[in-house]
Amino acid sequence: MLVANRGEIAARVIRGARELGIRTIAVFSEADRTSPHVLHADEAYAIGPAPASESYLAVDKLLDVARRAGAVAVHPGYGFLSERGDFAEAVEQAGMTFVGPPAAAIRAMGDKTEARRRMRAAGVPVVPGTDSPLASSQEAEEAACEAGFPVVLKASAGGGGKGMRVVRTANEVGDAFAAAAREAQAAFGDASIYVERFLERPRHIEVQVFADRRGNVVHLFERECSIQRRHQKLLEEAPSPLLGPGERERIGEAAVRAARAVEYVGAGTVEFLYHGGEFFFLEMNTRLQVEHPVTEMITGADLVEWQFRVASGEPLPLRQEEVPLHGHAIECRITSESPFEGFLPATGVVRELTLPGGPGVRWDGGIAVGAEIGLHYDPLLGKLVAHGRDRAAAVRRMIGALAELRIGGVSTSAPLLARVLDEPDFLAGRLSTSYLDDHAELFEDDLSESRRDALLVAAALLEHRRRRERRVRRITREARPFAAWRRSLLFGTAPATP
Amino acid sequence: MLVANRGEIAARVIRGARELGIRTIAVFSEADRTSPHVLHADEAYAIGPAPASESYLAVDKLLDVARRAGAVAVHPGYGFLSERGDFAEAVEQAGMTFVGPPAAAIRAMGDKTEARRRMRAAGVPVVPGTDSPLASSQEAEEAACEAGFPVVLKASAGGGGKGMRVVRTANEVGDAFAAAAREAQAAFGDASIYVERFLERPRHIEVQVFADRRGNVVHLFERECSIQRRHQKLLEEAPSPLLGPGERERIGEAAVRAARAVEYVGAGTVEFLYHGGEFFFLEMNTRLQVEHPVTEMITGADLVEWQFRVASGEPLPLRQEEVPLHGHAIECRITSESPFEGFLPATGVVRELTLPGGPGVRWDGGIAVGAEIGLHYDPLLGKLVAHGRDRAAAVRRMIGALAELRIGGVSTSAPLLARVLDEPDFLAGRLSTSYLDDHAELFEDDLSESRRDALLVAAALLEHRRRRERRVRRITREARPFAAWRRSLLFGTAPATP
Amino acid sequence: MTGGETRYAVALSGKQHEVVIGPGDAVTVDGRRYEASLASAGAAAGHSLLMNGASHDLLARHAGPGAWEIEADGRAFAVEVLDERAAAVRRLSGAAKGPRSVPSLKAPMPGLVVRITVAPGETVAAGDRVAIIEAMKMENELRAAADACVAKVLVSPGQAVEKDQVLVEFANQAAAP
Amino acid sequence: MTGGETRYAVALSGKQHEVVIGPGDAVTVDGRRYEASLASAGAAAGHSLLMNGASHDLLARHAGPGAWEIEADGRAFAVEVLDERAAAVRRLSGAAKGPRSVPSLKAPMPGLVVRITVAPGETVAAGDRVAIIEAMKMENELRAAADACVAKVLVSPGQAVEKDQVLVEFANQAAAP
Repeated sequence: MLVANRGEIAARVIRGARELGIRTIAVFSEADRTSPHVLHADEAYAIGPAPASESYLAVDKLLDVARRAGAVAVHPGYGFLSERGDFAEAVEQAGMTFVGPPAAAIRAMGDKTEARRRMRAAGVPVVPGTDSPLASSQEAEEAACEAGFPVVLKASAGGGGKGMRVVRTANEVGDAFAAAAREAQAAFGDASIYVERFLERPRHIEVQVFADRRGNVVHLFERECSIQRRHQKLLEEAPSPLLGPGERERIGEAAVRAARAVEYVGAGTVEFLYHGGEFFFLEMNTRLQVEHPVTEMITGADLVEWQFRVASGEPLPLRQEEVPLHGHAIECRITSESPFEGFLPATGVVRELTLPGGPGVRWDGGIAVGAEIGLHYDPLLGKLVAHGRDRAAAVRRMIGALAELRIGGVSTSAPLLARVLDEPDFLAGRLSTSYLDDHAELFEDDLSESRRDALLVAAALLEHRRRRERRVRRITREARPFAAWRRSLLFGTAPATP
Repeated sequence: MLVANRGEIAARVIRGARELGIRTIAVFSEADRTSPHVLHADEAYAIGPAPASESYLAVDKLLDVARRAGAVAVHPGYGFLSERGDFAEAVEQAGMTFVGPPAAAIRAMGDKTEARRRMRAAGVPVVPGTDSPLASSQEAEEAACEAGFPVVLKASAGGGGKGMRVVRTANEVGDAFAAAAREAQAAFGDASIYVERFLERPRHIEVQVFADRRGNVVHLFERECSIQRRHQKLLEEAPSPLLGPGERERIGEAAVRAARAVEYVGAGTVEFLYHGGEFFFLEMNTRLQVEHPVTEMITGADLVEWQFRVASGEPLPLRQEEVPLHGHAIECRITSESPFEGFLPATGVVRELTLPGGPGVRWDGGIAVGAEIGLHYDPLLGKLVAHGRDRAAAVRRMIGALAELRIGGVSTSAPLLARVLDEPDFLAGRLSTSYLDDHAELFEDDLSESRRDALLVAAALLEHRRRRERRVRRITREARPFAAWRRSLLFGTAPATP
Repeated sequence: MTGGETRYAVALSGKQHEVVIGPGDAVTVDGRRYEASLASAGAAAGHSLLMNGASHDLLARHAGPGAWEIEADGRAFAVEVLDERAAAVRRLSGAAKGPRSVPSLKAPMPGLVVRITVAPGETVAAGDRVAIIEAMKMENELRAAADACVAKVLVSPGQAVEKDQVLVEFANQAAAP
Repeated sequence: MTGGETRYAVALSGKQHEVVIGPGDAVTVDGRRYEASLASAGAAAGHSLLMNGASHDLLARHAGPGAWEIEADGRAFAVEVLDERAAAVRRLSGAAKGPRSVPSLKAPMPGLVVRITVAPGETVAAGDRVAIIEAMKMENELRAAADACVAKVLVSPGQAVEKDQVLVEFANQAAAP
């Protein structure tokens, strides 16, 4: 089985396959020669230089490696080629199994405007907006006025926040349309943009669905992913802290309906915006999601294992009423960003990596000591997941795990997440996708006196020792006559008397 | 709360306390100044030099730190002072809570011959042997003949295999008695020895029990710990792979009876030998056990949390019928030993530490990069635990996790354990405490051709590069005239022409 | 020597504190007295600091003469340590607040210039957008840190830039006529 | 140079193999040809070796001239690499099998001598107990590796010994009269 991906998700898929006795084949760009997924796979092959367009997105190279290595299946992970219908098709045409949904389902959901049409037809609630890509900024402005401001411009081929812009007045539409189209072109190779009403302070709630090739579809409950920055999720949890059992059932059923509407097979996520007691279909991600571990922790299901079983034609292992729900799980995305400097991408070499342990703590990582964090790929370094009896227990466990996590050499999102986990609105479950904008105090400096004194003392002691050591070295050197002599000879002055 | 311990168990207890919002106080010997338990605790205090007798066993120092730091409770971990009734008493007399059973229960079970008497009285099956310590090797020989050979000599104050000797003929008794007494004296400060019939190839099955201060006692199922070397457990699992539901219930009930017989409170483990369909009480460990994580993984219970709740007077969180049993869990003890060189203790500095991750994998460690592994303490570096849907799934997951685990700088038990997990008798559940003796093939060299070629190629490439680099350095040096000149002046020969 | 006291002026976030090291393990910060023990822990920069028992897990990196970068809870802080003499000199020369901010906009990370939204001679207010840089597939807006007048634009759209490369030079409002 | 071939004699577990490096990424082991790529991975000794795609995660340590200690699956192997000339010299001098075993019993780890169960002049058979060393609170029995005659006992009970310290010297049976 070839894993057409890198980083933590490639490592995750390799683990899942290995446990089923499947031979694993990794691919790597020049930047990833010694990444964990290369070390852990049975085999690994180079596929080109660091830029994804010349390696992880190079379909021909991937298929060539798959054929040469004798792969019978290809797992796309998430991102990269995972939601490209053409890739799924090419894999199947090469006589291999694509571990994912059929190309038709990918395409139906990949075209966001087409997806909206089909969802509306299937009786899944949808946010007001356009059903077809916009031809010009002119047309965008008209559509925006019709849907009612504020609106959000989105990439038809998109997902993950790229090519998205919120617009509040008509005269901002032009600039935003151009920027979104540029980003969409760069990220997905498709500049199509559509418009939707923008819901103020909605919650992002998504449902994990799974379908086999025999027409069975189940959901594995929802995930709350409201803690976002610019539509990039930072922290996810399952179940959602404020959904009642009735709502949980309704949103789960809607998600199953959505999957059925496109004859879905495999793992998928139906994303909803939840606003004022209503939920609206946002999009469906036709792949394994970054945040799938929280669902694994509350259900005990191994979603990668399920993917392989479904891909090999097996039925789903559980019926809907058999899916258990135990406790609460939280995931923190540890990204190479400087949250206190406007989330600037951070680069560097990982000098230290100390992972937390103990009960209910899971790390899914894509880095090791010595890894060079560059700008070629997503900033996700790894995911820290904590499970507890209830939400409060999971939060406390995560706070402890974040305190134990030590990544030296590159700034990460961890310190901000630790603050979120201790913030009253978060603890009360008062979440929305505007959470971070609404809590500017999280970004303030607030050293306690004891912590500040610790920094001062550490620096003073380090400087004090450094000076003392330098003095010792100087004295030692002076005691060795040749050292001074040699130096002076070289530089043409008279030898110092020893 | 003061943790009167070190290593992975101190880290484990600190995590548990932290999650309950309890302030944690660590103690450390000079050898442990930068150990994980020191880094993770809220406070940490030095208690003396490396030898345990002058630090972790120094009751006065521990109580002094506890008082100075304002501790209200003391958790003893396992080993060290955890099964010393005097220590439990001293803690309580100092006005603090001892997180463990009452001194009377510790004493009743700590004296192994006394324990045998009480268990027999409570209707718990016991192995034939003496009920009182042996005064001399003479007496030992007589008692041995009475119980019937083979017999095992054991330390009355013992546990964990120290001070134990199996004897098969009468004329070996003398030597074995002397050695066992010496070890018992060194390990427990008490040279008392008793004798028991030695069961051939028994299984070691133990039951986790828990009791609160209100008289409630439950068991959390059994653990199979048959993979041992010289009575030191290497690998534990829960539940036992070959116990039927009826047997599970019977052995659980016997364990609860044992706990009730000594008015037990807190976490305890009742150890049994299982032989030919019968089980015999072996001993009760009146503390949290090294292998408690496998129980946590199949029941979802946090045993350290339970300890704190019980110590603070709360009732047990679950009734017997509410204790769940999910899947199967395995623990590998990663020790600093060279399994292929007769389990010689290994020392060194931890240069690399790469931990496995992903679903169902847990690491409870007591080391970090830079840690110096000496001979002062137990060789346990950490515990790798894997959980799966069933035993086969847990085994496969553990094999993968062991392959990912990389500890550089010190030999460990990991490679032997990886072989055990792949051995047909182990996989079939054909276990006994003689398992390792019966499987000498596990210790043989058996490099596959591809692995052997990899070693040869790696060495050849490394040497090749080293030589090339040296050559480059030499050439570079020769191109810098001063370098040669300086050398020659120093050593009094004529300068080489650049 | 180790029994004596050494006095340092230590600056953190623009504020100066007096730290006295010694005698022995004693350390005083602005008069607050601690028993302190610092030990290297881990592979590279890790350190464990105990202050009156309180355990601090830190990463520390030497960043130049007297300059230390110390990371606590994943956040990096720049700390400057001066001995008494240097601190006195610094006070006299009035430079205690560190180097003056350079009137320019630098690229905060390597990336691709998407757009420069200002032109020489223009006046910008603090918070105004000045440039857009693409990195990691995301567009990042760079904004003016203070009111200023644009003096020079040094890069153009489509150009790849290194971290800290100057994109736009400003003339400070104060310096402008 | 990098395009050429270099031939090495590589010894592992007492057996010698011919390894030819080059041209390019080609490596041949006793005639079996591989494409090989070796890269340093991790903090210290970690290396990733790909051989015809197969991924090997190794730790490697230089242990002296031509000597490498390589760890795979947690097991350490001593590998010796000789160039063609050195291998030829070694063959001629008949020392291909490495250094001859020294007829002595060394402490395998630091510890305390509990007992020496042999005396000078005694004959021991392979597997006979020779000494007991206590380390990590456990008594470890040290046994004779071959039939031999005890020449000298160098330590006594209660004595602390270092790793590799010679405890007992033997005269080989072969050498004995």
